[in-house]
Amino acid sequence: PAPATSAESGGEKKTFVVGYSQSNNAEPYRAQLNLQLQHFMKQYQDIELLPIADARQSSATQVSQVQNFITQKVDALIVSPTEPAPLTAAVQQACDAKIPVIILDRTVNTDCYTAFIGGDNVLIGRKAGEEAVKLLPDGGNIVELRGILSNQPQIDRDKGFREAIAANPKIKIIADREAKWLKEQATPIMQQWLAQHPDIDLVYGHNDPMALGAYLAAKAAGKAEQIRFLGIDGLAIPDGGIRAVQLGQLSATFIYPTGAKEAAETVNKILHGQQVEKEQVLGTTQVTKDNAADLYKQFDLSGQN
Amino acid sequence: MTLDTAPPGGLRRTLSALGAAQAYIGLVLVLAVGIATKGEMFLNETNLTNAIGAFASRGILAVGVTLVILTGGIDLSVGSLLGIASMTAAMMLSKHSLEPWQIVPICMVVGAFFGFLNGAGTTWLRIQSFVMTLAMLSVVRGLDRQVSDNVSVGTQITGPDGQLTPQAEAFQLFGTPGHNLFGRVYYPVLAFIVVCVVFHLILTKTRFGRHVYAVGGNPTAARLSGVNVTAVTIAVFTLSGLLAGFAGPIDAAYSASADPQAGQSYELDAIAAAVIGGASLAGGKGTIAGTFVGALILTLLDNVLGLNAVSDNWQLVIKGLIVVVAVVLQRPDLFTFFRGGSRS
Amino acid sequence: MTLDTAPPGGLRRTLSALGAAQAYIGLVLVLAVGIATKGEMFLNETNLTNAIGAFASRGILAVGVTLVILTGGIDLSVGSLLGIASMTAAMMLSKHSLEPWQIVPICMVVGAFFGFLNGAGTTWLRIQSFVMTLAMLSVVRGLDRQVSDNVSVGTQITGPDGQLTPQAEAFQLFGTPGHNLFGRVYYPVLAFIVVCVVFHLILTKTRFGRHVYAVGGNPTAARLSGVNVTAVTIAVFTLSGLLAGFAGPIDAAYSASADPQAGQSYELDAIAAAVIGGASLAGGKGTIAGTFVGALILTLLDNVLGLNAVSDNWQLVIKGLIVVVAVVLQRPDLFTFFRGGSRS
Amino acid sequence: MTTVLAMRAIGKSFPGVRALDGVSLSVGEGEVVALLGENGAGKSTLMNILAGVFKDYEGEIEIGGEPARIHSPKDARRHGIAMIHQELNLVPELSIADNIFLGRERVLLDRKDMETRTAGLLRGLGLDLSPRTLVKQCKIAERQLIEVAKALSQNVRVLVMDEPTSALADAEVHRLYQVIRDLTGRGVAVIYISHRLEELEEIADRVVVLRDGRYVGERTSVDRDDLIQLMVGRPLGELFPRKNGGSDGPELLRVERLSVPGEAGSGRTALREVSLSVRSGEIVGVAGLMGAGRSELLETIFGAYRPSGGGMSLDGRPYRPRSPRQAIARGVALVAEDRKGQSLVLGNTIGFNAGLPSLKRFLRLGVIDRRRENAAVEQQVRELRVKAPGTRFTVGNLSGGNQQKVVLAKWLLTAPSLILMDEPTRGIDVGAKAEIHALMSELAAAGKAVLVASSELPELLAMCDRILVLCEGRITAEFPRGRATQEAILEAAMARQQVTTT
Ligand SMILES: Nc1ncnc2c1ncn2[C@@H]1O[C@H](COP(=O)(O)OP(=O)(O)OP(=O)(O)O)[C@@H](O)[C@H]1O
Ligand SMILES: Nc1ncnc2c1ncn2[C@@H]1O[C@H](COP(=O)(O)OP(=O)(O)OP(=O)(O)O)[C@@H](O)[C@H]1O
Ligand SMILES: O[C@@H]1[C@@H](O)[C@H](O)OC[C@H]1O
Ligand SMILES: [Mg+2]
Ligand SMILES: [Mg+2]
Repeated sequence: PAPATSAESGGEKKTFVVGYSQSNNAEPYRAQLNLQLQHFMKQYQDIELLPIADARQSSATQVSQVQNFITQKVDALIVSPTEPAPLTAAVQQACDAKIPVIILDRTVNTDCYTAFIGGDNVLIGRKAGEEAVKLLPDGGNIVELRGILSNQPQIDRDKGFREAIAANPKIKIIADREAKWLKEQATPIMQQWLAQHPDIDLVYGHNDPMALGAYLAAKAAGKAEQIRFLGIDGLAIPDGGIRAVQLGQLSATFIYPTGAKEAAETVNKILHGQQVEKEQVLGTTQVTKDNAADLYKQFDLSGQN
Repeated sequence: MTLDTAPPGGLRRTLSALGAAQAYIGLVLVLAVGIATKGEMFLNETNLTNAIGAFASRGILAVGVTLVILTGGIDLSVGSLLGIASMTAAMMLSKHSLEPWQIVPICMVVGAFFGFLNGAGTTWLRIQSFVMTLAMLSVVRGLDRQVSDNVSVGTQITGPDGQLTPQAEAFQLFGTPGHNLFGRVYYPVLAFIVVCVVFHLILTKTRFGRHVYAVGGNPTAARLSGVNVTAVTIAVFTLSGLLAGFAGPIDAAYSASADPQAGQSYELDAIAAAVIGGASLAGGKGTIAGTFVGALILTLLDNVLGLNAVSDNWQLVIKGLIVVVAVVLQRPDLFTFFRGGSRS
Repeated sequence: MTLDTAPPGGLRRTLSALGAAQAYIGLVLVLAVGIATKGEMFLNETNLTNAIGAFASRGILAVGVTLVILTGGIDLSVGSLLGIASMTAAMMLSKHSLEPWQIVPICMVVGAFFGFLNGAGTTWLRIQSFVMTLAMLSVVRGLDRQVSDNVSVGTQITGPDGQLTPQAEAFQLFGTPGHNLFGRVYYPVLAFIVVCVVFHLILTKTRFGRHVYAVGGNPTAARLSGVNVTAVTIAVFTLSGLLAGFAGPIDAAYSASADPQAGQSYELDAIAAAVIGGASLAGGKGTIAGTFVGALILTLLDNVLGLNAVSDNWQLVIKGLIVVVAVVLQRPDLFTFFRGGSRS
Repeated sequence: MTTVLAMRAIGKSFPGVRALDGVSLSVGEGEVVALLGENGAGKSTLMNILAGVFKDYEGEIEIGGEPARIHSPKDARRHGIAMIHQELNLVPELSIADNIFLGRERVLLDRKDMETRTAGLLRGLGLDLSPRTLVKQCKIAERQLIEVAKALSQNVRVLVMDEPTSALADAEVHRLYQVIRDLTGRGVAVIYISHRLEELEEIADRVVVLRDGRYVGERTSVDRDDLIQLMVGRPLGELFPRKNGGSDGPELLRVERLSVPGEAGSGRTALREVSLSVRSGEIVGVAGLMGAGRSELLETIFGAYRPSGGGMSLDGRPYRPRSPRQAIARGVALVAEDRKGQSLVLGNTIGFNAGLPSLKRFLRLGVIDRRRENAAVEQQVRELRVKAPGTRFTVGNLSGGNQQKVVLAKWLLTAPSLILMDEPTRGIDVGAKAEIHALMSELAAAGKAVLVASSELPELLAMCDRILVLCEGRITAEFPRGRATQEAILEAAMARQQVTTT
C-alpha cells in the first residue's frame, strides 16, 4: 500500500496512547485525581489519555482492565490499585509486554514497574497526630474514625497518628470504629460516641467526609464548639476539606496529594525516552485557616478543562 | 360442621392477639438487650431518634419494597434511585436555588419515572423483576455518576454573605442532624412514620391494597377476577420509585451532601427489613407494620451493639445471629412447630 | 388420539433446537458487538481467557446459586463464603505451608459447612432463605475479618532464599494471571467449565437432579412423590457452599492475596448470571447451560465495553441496557409474545 | 324463550393444539345447558373464551342479541357473565369476603358491607364460616362453595359452572341445585359442565356435546348410552366393570386404632382410633361427608402425617412410615385429592411428572437411563389414553382430566402393591372413568390392594368389596358389598359420636 500522504510529512508525529485504571471513581478524592490527570495530560499534545477505567472497588475488575489495556497495546499504563497484591500479577504482565507502568497512590508487590508516585500515609498520620498534640496541650480524649480496615491508607494513617500522639501520654484514643471512608456512616457512630463519652476533645477522621460526618453529629448535639476535628484529603471542591477548614468546621486537614501532575510529567518523560525517578513520594501540606483560600485557588480545577 | 373444632371465642381472640404480639418479640428482644445493657443511655429520646433517623431513608425504601414484594416481585434499584434523587435534590439546591418544597416533588417524579420503567419492563417486556431492577440499578447509578461528575455535591450552600442561603437553611430541616421541625420533631423519623401509616392504610383500606395482595397471592385468580394485574404491578414499582425519590432529599440532608455512592446496597437493608418483618418473597404475604418492626430491629440492633462498643467484626457476627433468632421467635406458629405432624 | 397429534419428528427436533438456540441470542449479540468493534483484539484467545478468567470464581458461585434457585430458594451468602474460603486458603498457605492439593478440600469443607447451616436454617428452622443467607453473609464476613485481623493475607510466600516457596509457586497455578497449567491452560477457566459440565450432568442425568427441579416446581407434590424435600434443600445449600469453598482458592490466587472484603457483592453477579441465563427465582426452572451463558454475557460485556474504552459511567448505563435487551431477545416465546393470548 | 347468549363459530388454537374449531352454542333465558365431552374436548376452553380469559379467538359472541366483544375478564363481567372455573381460583392469604369481592371493591373498602353480604351468601350455601376466615384455612369443598358464592354475588345474566361439584358430596350438591333453580327462576342462563351424567339428568334442560374441539350434537333428554356414544364416538363397555368382587387374599394392610391430631390452622380433621384392613385383591371404599377425615386417613397411611397413637402393618410386617418416601419404598402409592397442589409439578413435562416417584427403577450406575424411562412413561401414558402431543408437553397445559390421568400413570409406574386413591375420578370423563374403574378391577385382580375414598356413592357402591364410613375422624360403619345402600351410608356418615356396625 502507498505511504500515507498526509500534511505532516515523514510520519514523525506519533500520538501516544495512555490507559489509566482507577480503583473507584465514586470517591471524591479519586474523582478529583481523575480530573487533575485529564487536565495535566492535555498539556502534552502528543499524548492521548483513554477514557479512565473505573474498577468500582473490585480487584478482579481492575485486573481485567489492566489486561484489556495490554490487549489494546497502550504505550503507557497508569494504575491506582485497589489493593497491592491483586494487581501485582497484572502489572507483571504489562511489564512482560514491555509497557511502562506508573503506579499511583497505592503500591504493588513487584518492582517490575517504571515509577511509583504516591503520598506517604504514615507521614500524613503523623502530621495529624502532631497537630492533635498541639491542639490538646493538656491531654485529652480522641475518637478515631477509620477507613475500611483492610485498606493500606487506613493502616498507615492510624499508625502514624498513634506514633505522634505518644508524645503526650495524657492524650488517649478512647474509641475507634470503621466508618468505611463514608460520611453517612460516620454520623450515627459519632452520635453514639457522644452519648457514651461526654468528654470527647478531638475527632480524627481518616478522611474529610468522615470527619465532617462526625462534625454534623457534634453540631447537632451542641458540642461542635468544644470538639476539634481533623481530616485528611484536603480536596479543592465545594464539598471538600479545604472549604471545611475555611468554615471552621475542621481544625485542619492534610492534603493527600493526588500525584496527577507528577504522573503526567512522568508519563511524558518515559514516552520520550527520558530518565525518571522510580519512587516519587509526595509530601503533604497542612491546610489551616490561614492558607486555605490560597490552596483552594491553587488546586481548583473547576474553571478549567 | 365447620367452626366447631375451633377454640371458643374468648380463647381464640386471646390466641390471635398473642399471634400478633408474637410478631414483636424480635423487637422486644432487641429493646430488652438495649435497656439491660445501657439503660437510660439507650432508652432516651435523643438516642432513639438518632438511631431511627439514621435508618429512616432506608425504612422508607423498605415500605416501597414491601409493596413490590407483596406482588411477588423484588426491587433492587431502590438504592440507586435514592442516590439519583439525593443528587437531584443537592443539585436543585446548589445550582438552581430551588425551594425545598419544590425539590421534593421533583425528586419524587424522578424516582417514580424510573420506577415506572421497572414496572413497564417486568410487565410489558415480561422481564423478571430481579433482572429488570438490577439492570436499572446499574443504569441509574451510571447516570447519577455522570451528572455529578463523580463529585459529591454539598447542600450547605452559602450566599455571598457567607451565611447559608435561605433555601439551604430550610433544606436542613429534611434531616441534617440537630435540625428539627418546630424545634422538636426530627423530620426523617416523622416522614418514615407518616409513610408507614399512609401505606398501611392504603394496603388495608383500599381496593388497590386488596389488589396488591391478590396479585402476589394468586395472579391467575386476580386476573380472572378482573384485577388489572399489569396496572397493579406497574403501580407498585412506580410507588417504590416514588418513595425512593421522596427519601432522596432526606438522605442528602442527613449527610449535608449528595455522594455519588449514596444509597449503595441500601436495597439489601430495605428488603431485609421487609422480610424480617414477615413479608414473603413469594408474594401475597406481609404488612407495613411488619416492615416497620423489621426496620426498627435492624437499626436498634446496630445502635445497641454500637453503644456497647462491640467490635466491628463481632457486630457483623452478632447481627446475623440476632436476626436469625428474631425471625425464629416471631414465627406465629412457634409454639406448635416443634411438635411436628404438620404437612411440609 | 393420544400421542399422534405431535408434529413429525424432524420438525419437532428443529423447533426445539431453535428454542435452545434462542437462549444464546444474547450472547451472540455481545460477541457480535465485540467482533464488529474490535475484531481480532477481542476474539483472540488471550483476551477471551482473561475475560472469562476474571469472572470464573463468580461463575462457579453462579452454578451453586443456580441449584439453590432451582429449589425455589436464594443464596446471598456465597460471596462471603468465597471470602472466608479464600482467606482459609491464603492462611493455610502462609501459616501452615500446606500443599495446594490439601488446601482445596479444606476450603471446600469450610464452604460446605456454612452452606449446610444455611440449609439447616431454611429447613429445620424454616427461615426464608433470603433472611437465612443474608444473616450468614454477615456472620461469615465478620468471622473472616476477625480471623484475618482485617489485614489481607498474601499468597506469594517467599522462603529464606527470597524465592517463592514451592507451595506458593504451585498455588499460583490456581489463577494468578500469567500462570497456566501445562503452560497453556488457565485453571480458573478450566475449573469453571468443569464445574458447569459436572453440575449439568448431575442436574440432567441423576435422580438428585430431578428432585431439585421437583422441589422447586411444587414442594408438596415432590414430598408426596417420595422426594426428601428437606434433604434436597439442605443438599443444594451445602453444594452451593462447597462450590464457594472451591472458588475461594481461585480467587485468592487470582488476587495473589485474600482480602477480608473478597467476594463482597459477588452474590449479585452470581444470581444475575443465573437469572439472565433463564433461571426463575420462583423455582423449578433453569439450567446450568443457561447460567454459563449468563456468566459469559456479563463478563464479555464488561470486556467489550472496556476494550472500546467506553467511559465508566456510560459503561454502567450501557451494561444495564444490554442486559435487558439480551434477556428479552433470548425469551423462547419472543416471536409469539407480542401477539399475546397466552394463559395467566 | 329468548336467547340470552349466542356463541358462533368459535375457534381457538394453542401452540401445537387446535382446541376448538367452529363451535356454536346458544342458551336461553332461565335455561340450563350442560356441556358434555371427553377430557380435553374443549369445554373449559370454550367457556374460558366466554369469561374473557383469552384475548384472541375466532368467532363471535352475542349477549341479549347484541354483539359482545369479550377479551378480558372485565369485559365478561360487564356483560353479566360469571364463571366458576374448573381449577379453584382464590387467593389463599385473603379472607373469604375479600375473595368474593375481588376486582369489584369500592376504591375505599366498605368492609362491613362486604362482610354482611358475604355472610348472607355463605348462609345461602349452607356454609357456616365467618366472612373473615382466610381462604387458606378452608377445605377444598368449602373453597369450591366460596367460588360459587363469588359468582352469585354478581348480578349475572349468564353463569358458567365448570365442574362445580367435583369436590362436593351429595348434600352440598343438592344445595347447589337449589341455588341453580333459584337463578333460572329469575331468568339467568346457566351453562353447566360436569362429567357426572346423573347430575345432568337432574339439572340440565339440554345437553350439548363437544368432541375434539367440535360441536357434535345436542339432546334434550339425557339418555346415558346415547350421550356416551355421541361423546366418544363409539359405544362404551360397562360403566362399572366389577361384577363379583371379594377376595380371600392375604391381608395386606392393617390399621389399628390409628389417631392423628387435627390442626386448627389448616382445617385438618383429627382421626380417632381408626381401625381397618385391606386384603390383596380387594377394593375397599371410604365414604363420608366433607371434612370427615377421608383424605387425612389416606394421607396418614401414606406417611404424610405422624400419628399420635395406634399402629399399622403392611404385608405382615410393622409399617410405620415417617414420610411418603418410606411409604413408596414399601410399595404404597397415593393418588392424592388435589392434583394441582399435591400431585403435579405443573410447570414441568408429562414425562418429568410421570417418572418422578419411580426413578429408582431406571437408574443405571446412578444415572437415569432416559431411554428406558421414556419408553416406560410413553407406554403408560398411552395405555391411559392421555390426550397430549407428547411426553414433553407441559402438564399445566393439559385439560383437567388428562392431568388426572398423568397422576395415575405416575403411580402405576411405581408398581405399587397398595394403592390409595383419593377421589380418583374427579374431573374425569365417563369414558375415562370407565377406564379407571376397569383399571381398579385389573389391579385388584392382579393381587393389589386398593383403598379408595370417593364422594360419588354410586362409584363406591359399584366398585368396592367393602365400604367404610367415616364421620368426624371415626369409623362409624362398615358394609360388605351388597349390603350397602346410599341411605345407609349417608346415615352412618352423619352419625356423630356413635358407632354402628352392620
Ligand atoms: N394454555 C394452553 N396451552 C396449550 N394447550 C392448551 C392450553 N389450554 C388448553 N389446552 C389444550 O386444549 C384442549 C382442550 O382443553 P380443555 O381444558 O378445554 O378441555 P376440557 O374439555 O375442559 O377437558 P376436561 O374435561 O378434562 O376439563 C386440550 O387438548 C388442552 O391440552
Ligand atoms: N395443611 C393442609 N393444607 C392444605 N390442605 C389441607 C391441609 N390439611 C388438610 N387439607 C385438606 O383439607 C381437606 C379436609 O381433609 P379431611 O381429610 O378432613 O376431609 P375429607 O374427609 O377428605 O373430606 P373431602 O375430601 O370430602 O373434603 C382435604 O381436602 C385435605 O386434603
Ligand atoms: O478519601 C480517600 C479514600 O476515598 C481513598 O479510598 O483512600 C484515601 C482516602 O484519603
Ligand atoms: Mg375442563
Ligand atoms: Mg378428601
